Amino acid sequence: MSNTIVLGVIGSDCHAVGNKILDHAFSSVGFKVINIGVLSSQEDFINAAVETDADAILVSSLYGHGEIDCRGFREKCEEEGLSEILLYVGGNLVVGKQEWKTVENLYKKMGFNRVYPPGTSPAAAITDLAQDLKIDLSKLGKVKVS
Amino acid sequence: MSNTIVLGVIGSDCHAVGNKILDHAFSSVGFKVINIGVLSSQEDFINAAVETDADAILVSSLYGHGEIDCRGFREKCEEEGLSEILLYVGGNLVVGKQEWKTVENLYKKMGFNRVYPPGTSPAAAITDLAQDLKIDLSKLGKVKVS
Amino acid sequence: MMLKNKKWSKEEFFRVREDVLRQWETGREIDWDEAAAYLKNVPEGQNFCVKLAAAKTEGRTLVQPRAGVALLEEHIELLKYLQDEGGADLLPSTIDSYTRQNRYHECQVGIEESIKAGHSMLNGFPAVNYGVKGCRKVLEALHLPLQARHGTPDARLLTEIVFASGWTSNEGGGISYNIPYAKSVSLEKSIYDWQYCDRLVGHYEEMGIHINREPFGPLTGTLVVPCISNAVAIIEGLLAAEQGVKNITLGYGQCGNLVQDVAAMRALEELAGEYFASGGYEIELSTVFHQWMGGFPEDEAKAFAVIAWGTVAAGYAKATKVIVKTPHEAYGIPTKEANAQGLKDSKQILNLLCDQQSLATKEVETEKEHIKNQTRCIINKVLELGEGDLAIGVVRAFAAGVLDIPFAPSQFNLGKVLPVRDNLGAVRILEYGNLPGTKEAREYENSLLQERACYEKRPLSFDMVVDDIYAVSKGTLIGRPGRR
Amino acid sequence: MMLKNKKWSKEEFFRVREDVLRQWETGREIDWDEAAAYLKNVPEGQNFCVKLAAAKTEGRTLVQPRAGVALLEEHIELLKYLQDEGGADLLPSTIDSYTRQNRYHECQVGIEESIKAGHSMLNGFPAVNYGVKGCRKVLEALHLPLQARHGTPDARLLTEIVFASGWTSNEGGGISYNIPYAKSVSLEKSIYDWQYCDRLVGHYEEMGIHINREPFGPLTGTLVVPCISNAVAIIEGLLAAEQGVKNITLGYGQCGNLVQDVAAMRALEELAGEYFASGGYEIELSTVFHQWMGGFPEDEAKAFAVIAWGTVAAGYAKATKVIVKTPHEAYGIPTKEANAQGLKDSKQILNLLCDQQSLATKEVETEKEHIKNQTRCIINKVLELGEGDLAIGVVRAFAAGVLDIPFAPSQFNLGKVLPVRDNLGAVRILEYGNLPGTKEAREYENSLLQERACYEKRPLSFDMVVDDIYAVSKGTLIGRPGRR
Ligand code: B12
Ligand code: B12
Repeated sequence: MSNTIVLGVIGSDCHAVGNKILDHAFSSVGFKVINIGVLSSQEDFINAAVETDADAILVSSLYGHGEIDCRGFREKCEEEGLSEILLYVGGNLVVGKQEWKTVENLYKKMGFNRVYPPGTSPAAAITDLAQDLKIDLSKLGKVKVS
Repeated sequence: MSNTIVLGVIGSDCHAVGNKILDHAFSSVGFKVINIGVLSSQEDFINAAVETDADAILVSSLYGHGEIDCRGFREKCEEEGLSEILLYVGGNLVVGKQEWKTVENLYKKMGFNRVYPPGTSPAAAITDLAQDLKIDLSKLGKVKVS
Repeated sequence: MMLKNKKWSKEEFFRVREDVLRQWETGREIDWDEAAAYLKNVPEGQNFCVKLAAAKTEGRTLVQPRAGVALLEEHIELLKYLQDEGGADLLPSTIDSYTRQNRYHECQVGIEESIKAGHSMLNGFPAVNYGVKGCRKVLEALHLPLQARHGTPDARLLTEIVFASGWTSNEGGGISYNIPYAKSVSLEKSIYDWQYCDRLVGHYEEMGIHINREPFGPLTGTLVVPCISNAVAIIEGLLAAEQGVKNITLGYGQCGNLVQDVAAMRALEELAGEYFASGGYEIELSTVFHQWMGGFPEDEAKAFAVIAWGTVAAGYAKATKVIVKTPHEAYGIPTKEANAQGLKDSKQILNLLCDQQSLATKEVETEKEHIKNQTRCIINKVLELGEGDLAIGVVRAFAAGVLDIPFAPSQFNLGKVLPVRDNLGAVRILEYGNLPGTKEAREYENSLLQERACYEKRPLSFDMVVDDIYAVSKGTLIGRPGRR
Repeated sequence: MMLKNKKWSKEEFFRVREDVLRQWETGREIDWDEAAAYLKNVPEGQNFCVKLAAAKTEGRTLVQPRAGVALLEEHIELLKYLQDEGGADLLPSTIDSYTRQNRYHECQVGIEESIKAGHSMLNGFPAVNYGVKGCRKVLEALHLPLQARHGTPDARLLTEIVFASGWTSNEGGGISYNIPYAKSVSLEKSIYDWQYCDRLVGHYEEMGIHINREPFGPLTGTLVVPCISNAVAIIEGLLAAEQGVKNITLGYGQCGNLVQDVAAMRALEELAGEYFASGGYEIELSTVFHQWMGGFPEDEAKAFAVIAWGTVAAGYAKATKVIVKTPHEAYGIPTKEANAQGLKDSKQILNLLCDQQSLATKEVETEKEHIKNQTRCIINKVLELGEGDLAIGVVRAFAAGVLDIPFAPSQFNLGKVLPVRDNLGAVRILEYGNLPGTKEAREYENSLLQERACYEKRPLSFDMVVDDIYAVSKGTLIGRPGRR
């Protein structure tokens, strides 16, 4: 367990604000955050995860093309030997305002372990990740989740 | 043909503004308007129509109780010998925002010849009335319908 | 009955009370001591006066909806929704129109029809028919203060019932719940009956129970010039104060021009303070701003804008509370969802605005002084006509057209005053009728109206007034010819 | 390529042009003379410059939506709806993000997937893939002027195509469409490429064809301090002017404090006028105000309020046009209905406001001078770094952090500047990084921030910045701890 996560915004997506805040939030509770930033390809994510032996990849997609950009992500991870890695995705994951259940299923089918709707607070994701990785947050030894 | 209409607001309804404007509009094209004002009962309308030999009764109901207040109006007209009289009704005819077709049918069934939704302009009703009474508006000899 | 502006004696009050409680069967349920005991136990958080005072101290503007339906359970559900989902700060129970006309039999029909129809056939909550038992159920299901909002010339039984049920505020007044709401009720009668309602508050105050009173500011809601509505509001405040009311919220309905609206609210508060002080009344004063009370646009997005613009004015006016409209306004009684939307739209605007700079412009100052002067002219003339007695003055003033409310249905209203907007959208007086006022003020307003006539290249006329009545519902403030 | 702020020669332009038109197959459809002839025949009513000039003369604020979908017919239907039902004054075509990154193959995938899915899978209209034929179809189906709105560092082919299609305005600039939109595109490259786009306008102008250009004012849309966005807007205006652009709309994204927003817009217009004049450029200048560009509330009623509040500021700022958000903003690309609702909400506010008094307060004057001074410091430092050459100055200024856009993703942005709101909600600078500025201005801003720290009883910190980023979406302007 490396307590390392890879963070980034996928595809041609330039939305940087949420990414900076997620970085800040995960770092401040003690995760090691490898932030590859906006406009990142599947390969960028996977390379970073392989290099750093990451436990999880957190993909953001805000701009609507997530559905196209995320296809085959899980398969590509497996090809690169990341068969155990947790995949989270969040943001505005489709074009337009769609039924959340449909959107969630879409990404679950693509192999994402958790899928987050618009307006998710970092705290929610931190709690989930700690649970999925069976980490005791207080042992990571940083500030409290707010 | 007396070119006379009875105008008023039915029931416990005090909405006076539309009534004043309808009075102004119908008068200014040459109708003789008997305005019995707000808070008028079915009897008030009918008495005024009998007394003045009116061609039509224009009922307003804005406040939502129109459905209760207007019941039996046509029957009462017939009892009083007003079997030919035109009955128009308009305003906010039911409680709440309901499907217009349903509302229209409700009042048509009660025997109203024409039923008007919220936001009807006086001009529309004037044109209808002229048509129903086969009146040539220009012969009434007043200002133009605006 | 001999009307005068004098605190009723205990004897007179309790003598009249016997008749009042016999007006409908639920009146018999009311027990004086039990009611007082119940009121004393209403939690602080459900006391109107407490909540208003806190808001005033914090400089916040509270939001309050209008809401009422025929059936008890549905009514409770509605108010709960507005409290929990809508984020209301204060709750109403809007009373149906049969109750307002004391037609309790028809209410009963409405209740039964509503049960049959499966939805409310009444435009409000028939509180008298439900009586103290029902009204307490409403209060106890909620955790916010509750107010009766109606439009009832004779509200004595209603008032007895709602206070005995722990509702801590009552809207209305002998002028504001008569002239815009009735056709043939005399002012002698309605003022007298409202003295009763206010005296009841006075009695409770004497027992240490705090109840808020709110004259209905907007009157007909249709181009009411600020000096007229402010004069009525202050007069009703004074009449209430004389009967022992201590906590008063004075109201004003948005005209639409921000400078005028902010000025009017400041004028109202300042002038009321002066008159209360000179009358020797110690009053805890707060203010209420009503979002646009005239015809609304049918389109919901546009209705949201009208609501928002009203809230902007309420915010800048630093009103203690704002009464909120809904996107369904043009159509009918709103669903609970639409009602909550009006609250949310309003609250968001207030939250964006509340920390910002106030509107400190010369124009606001000038307008405020103008409104104060005009209002003083009216009130002082009313006092003069009453030979020092305000209640008698009011009756005579309406007869003489010294008080005259535009577009009101009452036969006791002269109806000669005609308002119209000036070229900046402020509501001015086109026809003064017999309204008092200084020559300078009239010349000033007239010059403003001439500007509009010039700009629109048409004479000032009733057509212009009609255009202004429709304007907001058609998407503009001023009824310009040929404007989208 | 040797970047300098100098009008391109015909030779250089046409040499580069050959490559540009080869970037994607649709480039080959463009014929210089035929395009010019087509543009000359665009009806006056569809020319952006004409419509803006008329609005400026009348003192009106026009409304313009954002809108774009993947499929041509659907896109036309959408724009028609916004024109006919929404009442838009100006139309956009918002371009999808693959096009913005010049990934036309992926656009093709997006188009095909959209056909399969039966709804748009792209976040905009892939204009390059549709080429001149498709883009002209869009124009010809409408009767309003059309503008390309995107976020494309290298927009040369896109620009060629949309102009040849009779679209008479193009949004963007070498800074504003790079730093907030890209990660690793150098400023040398993006400024150079945008010189091309502007030179194209210049050529058309020389042929008597008027085309409007609009630098993208709001940048990252997230707590961008007015002096920074105004500096970038004016610089991009100057760079465009040098290439022969004659009709420029400078923009600004709402910060939320009305005084600051109105002051910023006035400062922008006045200062731009000064710099254009001293550069010897004769420019027809107009302004655009962007409603809140940061995170929106999810609740639609609250979103309506944010839209309305933005429009209030646009109205008081007397912007020539306002770019409108929608009640779906927090979720995703709006439906055409939601988009029209944003327009209607906005238009209603403008119509209520347009005839009223302007916001003539001392605070606005003070703030305006403050913004102008800060902006001048930045622009003059950029010129100094460029040794008189503005384009070179920009590149060096970003490297040095003299220009620094909060929260931008570009690696060429230093990212040291950190903004935060003061106690009245105005956006101020917490961390200056290497931003130039006078000692007085800093002390002034710092004292304002200390007020907030005191009021909130907590230190100024990144947590406060984060709270401010979330604030509007959570229903307030300032991110106070514990506020609903
Ligand atoms: C102003 C107003 C008031 C004022 C009225 C002052 C007065 N005395 O006139 C005050 C504040 C006093 C008031 C009180 C109440 N009101 Co009110 N009021 C309005 C409001 C905002 C505007 C009405 C208006 O003047 N419009 C301008 C005129 C010119 O238009 P109009 O009245 O619609 O009339 C025109 C057309 O409808 C048409 N028309 C009307 N009748 C007829 C008839 C015929 C035959 C034809 C052809 C055409 C026609 O022509 C008229 C002229 O153009 C409306 C909502 C709205 N429309 O935005 C609510 C509204 C009518 N009120 C309403 C209610 C419920 C009340 C109250 C019961 C309080 C409450 N529960 O909220 C009380 C009523 C008390 C009573 N006993 O009647 C509801 C009715 C609800 C429903 N039907 O479901 C409305 C729709 C608001 C709402 N959405 O809740 N109100
Ligand atoms: C600011 C903004 C911009 C700025 C971005 C500046 C920058 N470089 O960052 C600018 C103006 C440049 C911009 C551009 C565009 N934008 Co934009 N933008 C926004 C806006 C208003 C706010 C985004 C934001 O910063 N929010 C604040 C942060 C803190 O929240 P966040 O980004 O949502 O992230 C949080 C959560 O979502 C969550 N989260 C995010 N990712 C993940 C991942 C995981 C695993 C987890 C657990 C949680 C999580 O945690 C984050 C922190 O709290 C949103 C709408 C909105 N939300 O109100 C639109 C929005 C995202 N943009 C949108 C679009 C389409 C675009 C454009 C294509 C232009 C257009 N067509 O309108 C371009 C994109 C260009 C490109 N190549 O990407 C759309 C997306 C549509 C869709 N999905 O259907 C939105 C939703 C607006 C809309 N309704 O149309 N945008």
